[in-house]
Amino acid sequence: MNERSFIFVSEMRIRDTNKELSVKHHAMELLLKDGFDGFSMQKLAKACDISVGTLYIYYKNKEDLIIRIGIEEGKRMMKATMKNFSPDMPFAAGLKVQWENRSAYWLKNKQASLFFENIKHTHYAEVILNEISDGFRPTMQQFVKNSIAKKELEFLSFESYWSVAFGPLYTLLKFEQNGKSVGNRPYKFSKKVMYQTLELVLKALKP
Amino acid sequence: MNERSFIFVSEMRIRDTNKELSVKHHAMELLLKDGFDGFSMQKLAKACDISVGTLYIYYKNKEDLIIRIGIEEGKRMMKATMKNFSPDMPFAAGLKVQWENRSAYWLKNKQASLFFENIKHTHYAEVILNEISDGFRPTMQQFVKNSIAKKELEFLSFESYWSVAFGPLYTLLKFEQNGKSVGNRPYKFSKKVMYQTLELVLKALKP
Amino acid sequence: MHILIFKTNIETEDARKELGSLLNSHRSIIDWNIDKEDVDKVLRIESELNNTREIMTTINKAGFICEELPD
Amino acid sequence: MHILIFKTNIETEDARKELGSLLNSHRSIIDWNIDKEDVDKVLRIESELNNTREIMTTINKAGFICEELPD
Repeated sequence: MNERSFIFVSEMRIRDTNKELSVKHHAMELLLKDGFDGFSMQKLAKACDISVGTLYIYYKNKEDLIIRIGIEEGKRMMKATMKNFSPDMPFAAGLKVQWENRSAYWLKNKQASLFFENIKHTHYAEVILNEISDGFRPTMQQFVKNSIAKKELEFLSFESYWSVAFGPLYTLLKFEQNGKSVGNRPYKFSKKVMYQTLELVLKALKP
Repeated sequence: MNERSFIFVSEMRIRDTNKELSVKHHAMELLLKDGFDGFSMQKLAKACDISVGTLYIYYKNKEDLIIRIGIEEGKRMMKATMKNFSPDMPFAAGLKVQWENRSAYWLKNKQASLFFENIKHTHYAEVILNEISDGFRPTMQQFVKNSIAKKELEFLSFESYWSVAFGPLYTLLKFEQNGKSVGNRPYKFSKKVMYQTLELVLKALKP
Repeated sequence: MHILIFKTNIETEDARKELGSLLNSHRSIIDWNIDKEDVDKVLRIESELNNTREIMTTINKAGFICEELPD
Repeated sequence: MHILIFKTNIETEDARKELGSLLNSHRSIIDWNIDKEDVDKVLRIESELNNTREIMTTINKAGFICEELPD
């Protein structure tokens, strides 16, 4: 018989964190390898060495699986990004914490970071974003608002602000991800270069 | 008989520019859809509605095809990037020309731009880069050198410089590519925002 | 609550609708969905009862293939 | 120069080597390569002569499948 009570499932989830982590890890790996269209529950079950039936106990379908894994990991990322951060901080100090948190998360969670890079282009992004950015988006918006009011940040269009505030950081992190920067130059992320780059960004955004 | 002289092939190439463009277009489309591993000469021939035999007359194999298409398109991109540019220009004027040329190429050649984004992560990148960056890389390096000597540009590590000089531009172009910026905000590229952002970047890089 | 997982041959929208009228009126079924993208057209049922066999018979009688998918 | 395109069954490194010793010593062949990734293991030959049939026969005699790939 393939039925089981939810209580049993819950217990299994607690006891079987390894299996859950394995599903998450392999799902992200397959999604990165085969793309969102090439991914299937069958392939995932095979990669995890579990039956398709077991996979369907946890997730309704591919859509449900991608979204729930995205939400779970997204919440972890948001939490990591908010560590030691407050929207009332001076702009320079706040942006520094943001750069430190975002780079630390990226470097420790390369697979998940790539997953979020790729999901941006899909219809899953909106559902996941709506679930995870409660609190995050308003906090970041408040930070920008406060900084402009305190005359610590130029008044700019949002995309102009964001591309200067975070574009250089993610450029460096993508260099690290490829192990190469522009023109195939070997590259290794360093905090020294990150802080040097942050100085320039702070100069750019100061009124 | 499936043989044909090279003279005939050359004539065909000249007469058959449409077929060649179709091969290039479909190759990029398939590479973006299926990735470099999923791409095959068989799939490409099918997409172009020509026989595999015909494809092999022009290209030795998948590797040869990807590299030659990359080199051809890369040269076009480099040429577009160098339009009206000289390494002796004042830094602000030179970077402005670079931003204008790069954004114009990207907006007019979205498929090729995406192709170059994706090829970065593959072993094809090095071969292609070596073929196309003759002249381009030394010119850009000379521009940076001159600007530092004239005290128009801060002396920085290369990655720090590049991530600030071009990271924000490519961030905006990727927003445009997705039609969305951060947090799913609808986005349309505008020159006004580009120039506003360039102003910030120039401020950041000024000694 | 019990989760029951089946392999089916429900492919078309019509077949899905017919199945829907069966399942929606079933007393023990809380929720159900079919993964149409899956090769096995997996049917996932949330039921108040542990009634795998009964549901299978109901669906088979309506003319559809419906088998247990092993763990 | 002529470009000749064939479908073959050259899969292993050993088969490739054996074919190599045939083709490298052939008077008319300037260059050749096999696309091992391709399902048809396409053999592409640059030859000074228009000798499709002769080359095909030579390769067939060595025990390999080698057919013309149509335009």
